[in-house]
Amino acid sequence: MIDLLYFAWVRERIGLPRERLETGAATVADLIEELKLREDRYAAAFADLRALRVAVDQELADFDAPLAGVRELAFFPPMTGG
Amino acid sequence: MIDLLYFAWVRERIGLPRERLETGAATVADLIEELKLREDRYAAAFADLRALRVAVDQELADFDAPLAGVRELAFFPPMTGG
Amino acid sequence: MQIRVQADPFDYGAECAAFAARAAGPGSGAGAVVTFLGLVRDDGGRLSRMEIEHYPGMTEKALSAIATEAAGRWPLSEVLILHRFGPLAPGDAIMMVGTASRHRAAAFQAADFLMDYLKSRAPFWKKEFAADGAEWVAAKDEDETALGRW
Amino acid sequence: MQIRVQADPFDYGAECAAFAARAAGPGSGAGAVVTFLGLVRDDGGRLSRMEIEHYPGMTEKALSAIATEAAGRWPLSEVLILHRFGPLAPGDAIMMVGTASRHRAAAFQAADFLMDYLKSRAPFWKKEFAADGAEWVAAKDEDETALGRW
Repeated sequence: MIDLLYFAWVRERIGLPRERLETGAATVADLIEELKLREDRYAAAFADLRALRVAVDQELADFDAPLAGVRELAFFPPMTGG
Repeated sequence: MIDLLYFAWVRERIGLPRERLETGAATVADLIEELKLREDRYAAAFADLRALRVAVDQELADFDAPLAGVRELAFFPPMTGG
Repeated sequence: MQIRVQADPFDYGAECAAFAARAAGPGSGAGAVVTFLGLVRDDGGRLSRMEIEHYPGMTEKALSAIATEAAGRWPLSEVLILHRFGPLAPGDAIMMVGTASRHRAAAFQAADFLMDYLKSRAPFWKKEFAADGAEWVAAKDEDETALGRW
Repeated sequence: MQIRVQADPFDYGAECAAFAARAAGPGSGAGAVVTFLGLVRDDGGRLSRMEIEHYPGMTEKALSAIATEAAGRWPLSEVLILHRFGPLAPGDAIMMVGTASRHRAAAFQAADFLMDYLKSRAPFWKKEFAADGAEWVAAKDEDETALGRW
């Protein structure tokens, strides 16, 4: 089981802030492909990966990061703090 | 008549913070030569002009600045504010 | 080092005083303190309010990592990062950073560095609400480019 | 724009609060406030006290000219320069500057500029008193060189 968290417009497009998922995906990118096939709202949220960032267990990561042992995955747009 | 002001170690070497002077010197440099001939303490204060700065009527100036119409002349070392 | 993430407003003057007191205590050797305060711009009256979302847990980690990186690059006697989330109005204080060092170049550079990293590496997202609608603030390419300075 | 030259101590926190209030009022468009605070370093306990001499009349003019120059180079909604003179002890606040602008790059650069110019172009002289004697602080070549940055 993996916790998926969504922030900002990713959260709004998917329609919820978090969910738990059972997945056999090997990498973040594989999981995204799996989600996109599930429902249109995921396809809309993940349409352009260049507009997205991913954090693996609360650390920024690349889309090819492996999922083995990962507990928490977060998707969000580029950050705009400060 | 011109007011001469001295600050920091220039004031200490000359032994007073200000004085009034009647001078026929045409430039700051000429006045300095006049003062150096007057007494040793002026010669000591003005020994190395590279270590000195001059303000003419409260504006930083060069040693060749003319004295015509000048009311206040100040001599001091490079500034160390901040 | 102090990292704070909060919904509540903060008192900028009191934070500055407390930061300087911590930063410049006896034996600190501190000669220079820099603070930066970020405010919600009113954008010529266009903006009615702002909402800041963040990623609890990761935010604190990211800010600590940024502050630790700064303290490794410059000899800082103290560092502060304070960032708000939730609803904000034009003119409200969003965040502040503080740096203290022996010399001013280090304090200035470290504060500038903290801001550059905070902008692109801490999980905050701003949503602006105006009369003509609401919009997530887009990250600027220049913010990412700015990281290359360090 | 506020220029103050005084012998009395100042309350850094209160000055920061007042500066931000002036700088970020309605319609100012200010999004970024930077303050710099300069303190007397204790120099590992060597320094017992400091005395700052200045040139009344010229000091205020020079500081106003520096602040005006900064306001001409960057779009600043507010500028503060506050500098003390007279006797000071280790840890005491010597001076502060404040800058406010729409964006942070302008506020940071203007504060840095003010400090560079204030250091070499405002008529202040520091004398340090230590157990082994008193000495006028020498200007550093790098302070003069720093002006070339702008």
